[in-house]
Amino acid sequence: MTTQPDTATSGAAPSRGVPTQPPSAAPPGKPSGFAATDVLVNQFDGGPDTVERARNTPEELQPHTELGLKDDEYDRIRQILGRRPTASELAMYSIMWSEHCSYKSSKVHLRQFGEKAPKNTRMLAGIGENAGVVQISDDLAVTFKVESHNHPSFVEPYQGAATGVGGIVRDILAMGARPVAVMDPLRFGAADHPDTARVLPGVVAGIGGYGNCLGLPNIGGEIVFDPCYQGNPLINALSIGVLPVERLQHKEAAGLGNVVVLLGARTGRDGIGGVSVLASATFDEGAEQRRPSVQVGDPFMEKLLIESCLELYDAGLVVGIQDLGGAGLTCALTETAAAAGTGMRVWLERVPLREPSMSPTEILASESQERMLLIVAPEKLDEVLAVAEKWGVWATAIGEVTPSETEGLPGRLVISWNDHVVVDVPPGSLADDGPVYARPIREPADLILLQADRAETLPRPVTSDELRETVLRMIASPNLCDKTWVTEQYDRYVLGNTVLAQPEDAGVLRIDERTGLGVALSVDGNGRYARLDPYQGARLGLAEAYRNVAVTGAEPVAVTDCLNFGSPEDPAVMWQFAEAVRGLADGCQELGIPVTGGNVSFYNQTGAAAIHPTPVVGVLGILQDVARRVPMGFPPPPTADGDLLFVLGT
Amino acid sequence: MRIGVVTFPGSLDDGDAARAVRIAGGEAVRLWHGDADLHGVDAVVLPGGFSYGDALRCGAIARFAPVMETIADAARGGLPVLGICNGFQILCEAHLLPGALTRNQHLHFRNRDQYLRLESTSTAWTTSFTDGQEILIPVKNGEGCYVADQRTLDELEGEGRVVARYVRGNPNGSQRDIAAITNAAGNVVGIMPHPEHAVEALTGPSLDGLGFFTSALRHLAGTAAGGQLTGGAQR
Amino acid sequence: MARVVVDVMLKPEILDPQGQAVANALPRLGVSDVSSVRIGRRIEIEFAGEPDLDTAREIADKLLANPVIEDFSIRVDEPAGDAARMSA
Amino acid sequence: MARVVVDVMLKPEILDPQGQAVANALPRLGVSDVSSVRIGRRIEIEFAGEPDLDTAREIADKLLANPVIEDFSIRVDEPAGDAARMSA
Ligand SMILES: Nc1ncnc2c1ncn2[C@@H]1O[C@H](COP(=O)(O)OP(=O)(O)O)[C@@H](O)[C@H]1O
Repeated sequence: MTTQPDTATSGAAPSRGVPTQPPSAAPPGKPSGFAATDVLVNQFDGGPDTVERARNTPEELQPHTELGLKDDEYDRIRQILGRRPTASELAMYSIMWSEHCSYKSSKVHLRQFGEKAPKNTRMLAGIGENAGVVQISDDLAVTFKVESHNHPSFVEPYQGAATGVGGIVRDILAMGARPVAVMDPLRFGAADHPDTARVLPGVVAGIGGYGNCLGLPNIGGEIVFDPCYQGNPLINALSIGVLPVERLQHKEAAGLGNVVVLLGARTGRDGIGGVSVLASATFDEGAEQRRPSVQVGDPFMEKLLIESCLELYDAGLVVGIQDLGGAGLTCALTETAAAAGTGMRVWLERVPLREPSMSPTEILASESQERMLLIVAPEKLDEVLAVAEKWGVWATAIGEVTPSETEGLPGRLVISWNDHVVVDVPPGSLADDGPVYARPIREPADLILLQADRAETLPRPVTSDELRETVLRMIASPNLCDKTWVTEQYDRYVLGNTVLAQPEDAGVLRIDERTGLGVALSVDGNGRYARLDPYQGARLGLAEAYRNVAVTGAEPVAVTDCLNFGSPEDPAVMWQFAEAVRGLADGCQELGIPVTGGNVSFYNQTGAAAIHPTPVVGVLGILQDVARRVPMGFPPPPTADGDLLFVLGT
Repeated sequence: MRIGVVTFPGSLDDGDAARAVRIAGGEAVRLWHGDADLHGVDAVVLPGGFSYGDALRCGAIARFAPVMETIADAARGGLPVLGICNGFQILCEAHLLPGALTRNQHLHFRNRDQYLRLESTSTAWTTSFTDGQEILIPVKNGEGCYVADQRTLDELEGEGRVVARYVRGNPNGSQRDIAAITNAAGNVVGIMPHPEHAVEALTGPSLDGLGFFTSALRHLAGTAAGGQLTGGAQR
Repeated sequence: MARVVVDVMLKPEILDPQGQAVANALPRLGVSDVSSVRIGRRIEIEFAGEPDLDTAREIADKLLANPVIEDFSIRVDEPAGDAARMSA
Repeated sequence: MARVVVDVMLKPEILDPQGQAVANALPRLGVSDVSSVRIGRRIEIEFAGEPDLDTAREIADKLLANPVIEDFSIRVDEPAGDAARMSA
């Protein structure tokens, strides 16, 4: 059940029913160069580790520690399954229970966003979905979210940043929206450090390369330099999309007998071990060996994926949809099944591969980009394949939805590979029932000293020469100077709805050409404030983004955030995190706008030195008539002749 | 008047070109790369973007799309065709215009508001302008550096086929500051900057881009009434 | 000719969207027996004096190839033999 | 290996800003005896059956090279000999 886009230009008829996977005689998986992959590629007697084999060899030693699972976590897996996990299952648990996917350290704190959220009737989807969705008129909604791609971008700046944009755009797409813009809050080490000269141009070219090729205007972002980010730059990416309210999509794999379809690029050995290792481990040594785990993006394929998904939504052909991001098929299969409470049966040999020798574990763990998972009613399958064919993307039926319970037992996710059953698990155990930690927190020991070193003690410029020198030094400083070198590399015009972009305080987009309805967006954060006081620092980031949106004339209505911190296993970092979340939740409560979604990025550190706690906050506002937006510059004379200037506030 | 806007896989400014046609007072007809039928349009715009991901060279693969074969024939027969950015690259790859567009000399993608000077106002797409008029429209490309051999360049200049030049700075290193050229008949125009992004006060740096689309409508009205295209050589 | 040629190709496991797009276009040219196309870079380094493989290797390693996703090979250029250079 | 290699280089009279940029960066690596760097494309075409030079030449001529700015050369791939392929 595969459409093979053998050529995008020819009108070749879809070739259906062609199995794309070579038969079981495939050569054993060859190591992809990443050490932990060798652990993942677990082959026995020419075949994979099966459920049956796991039952028969209960005492076999498994490399759970190497995969990042603690002893008690491993014991819990054995308890859940009533046996040892297979190699594939072990890989799946290690991925889904990683910090990045399970939010095991942050969950207990993030709850405040829901608990303190003001009453809100605009929010159509919130925390827990791929991205929050906010209704902005009777018939239109927007969805927006900011995410991190910090570690991959340090290893391979161009591809890391590019796939960061690609990933967040798929989140937006998965909600039923057409992505309409991107923003990029960035943090680098010292501007004059040689490694910044490697990382920054690559990151900027990658964000531009992917976003420009996708046809998404870049309407704002941040570029901040600070030595604390030297070994660990922050590459956050935000995307916003627009949807008719009734096109809102869900990830539930509902409907017994519905078909599970993999749409988009073929699967290769990209980023295997990426999520669990890159995003959830300290990033100091071994960077060399991890390199092959970077993903490479293809924005052209993503553009085709966007167009085909939108056509599928509009034709009502999709029951459920989920993007494939950090944890690839593992995450998409378990989350769609768990969300619906159903079971699922998947035949892995049907997955179209770039490299035929991939093992089932590798297929499940691959982070190949530009893929989506669809749940489709069987009678709609042909239409779905035809749309994919039209746009020249692969579409393959790889499985089906099975009962939510049989004989009193909850549904199972059963995955086979050439007649070997390699996975048989309750999907919820992977997606929802991961470990949750209330990590110890302790105020950083140096904080009192740091706070005692007050700005008032700094020398002040007094003479006019000193003042002049100070002003010149400030405007020449990398954090304040002109950012045109970066922003000129981004297309801000494409789609024809950009009303304000760089260097304005907020990006403003026209959403509806007929009514003039528009939105404003700003992302802000200040790691130095947050280092001094994470509670106030987070509130200040929120206040700044809120103000930037408000000054355009928009009414701020919703928040997204990316929380960039050091290791959660360090009580001082965990304290910073807890304080920042409390500050952001309190701030949102005071301002009366909800957090609709976001992302946590831990383990941002070089050796033992954590970055400044860096909560990045995005605020969305609505302009009923976008023509009335207020730009930041003074209108040129003579229009402005005689205008009065006021300072508002304290 | 019906102006077709082609969508290739990877076209990005196709919706914007269609909007510009509408704002200028024309009817925009969306054409699909895989459909060789032009559906009776009176003119065609090849929009900006990254057709086929700009694999190999920009425009190299789009040239072989079924719709392009029809357009190439029709263009040789006088159909007004405007190639914007990627569309310009496609026209060069299809040998409907001479020369080639190569990597920007500074090696970066560059997006800025750019001044141009109109130098040929007798093409199908530029009659709304006055000779020597300076306009401001966005430029945004990574491979917009126009190159051709000296003989071709001299020929373009000699025949008045340089349609527009960059002024107050050359954003990509194009030879002789060339921003737009036309074929000998004046019906096919390729332009690197984006007139379709300067058609509304709210979203563009000016309304200067509108002239390209109103020119085509005027030209079509003229030819419908029996008028003839004078071509670049008459300048 | 004191010339060293460096060929830089994506590692075999890395996605090559360019090659893929070209391969997909071939049927339009009437070509059906091509199974794959990979696109890399060919770099010609001209030395003032003797061609210096070690220097060339260092240049390739530091400037020309991205070791994260690419491999390179390097050789002194042999004068064009069978391979016809065509000025198309 | 049924593989044909097509090398596409900019014509000598066409400016190559990328090659220029690499050449300009060399002194910082301490390299001073390089007189020029040119960057082109290397395309590997894998045939399902026998490598077909004529087909490859046609592909190169129509698609892989733009005759306005580029020349190409074409050959059946000989297995790597002296040229060491380095997995950097
Ligand atoms: N800092 C945060 N603030 C609010 N919501 C968050 C935050 N971090 C994560 N979330 C929410 O938790 C859910 C899971 O996040 P994530 O794993 O990033 O989503 P995805 O599955 O798209 O990768 C999402 O709905 C996200 O919006």
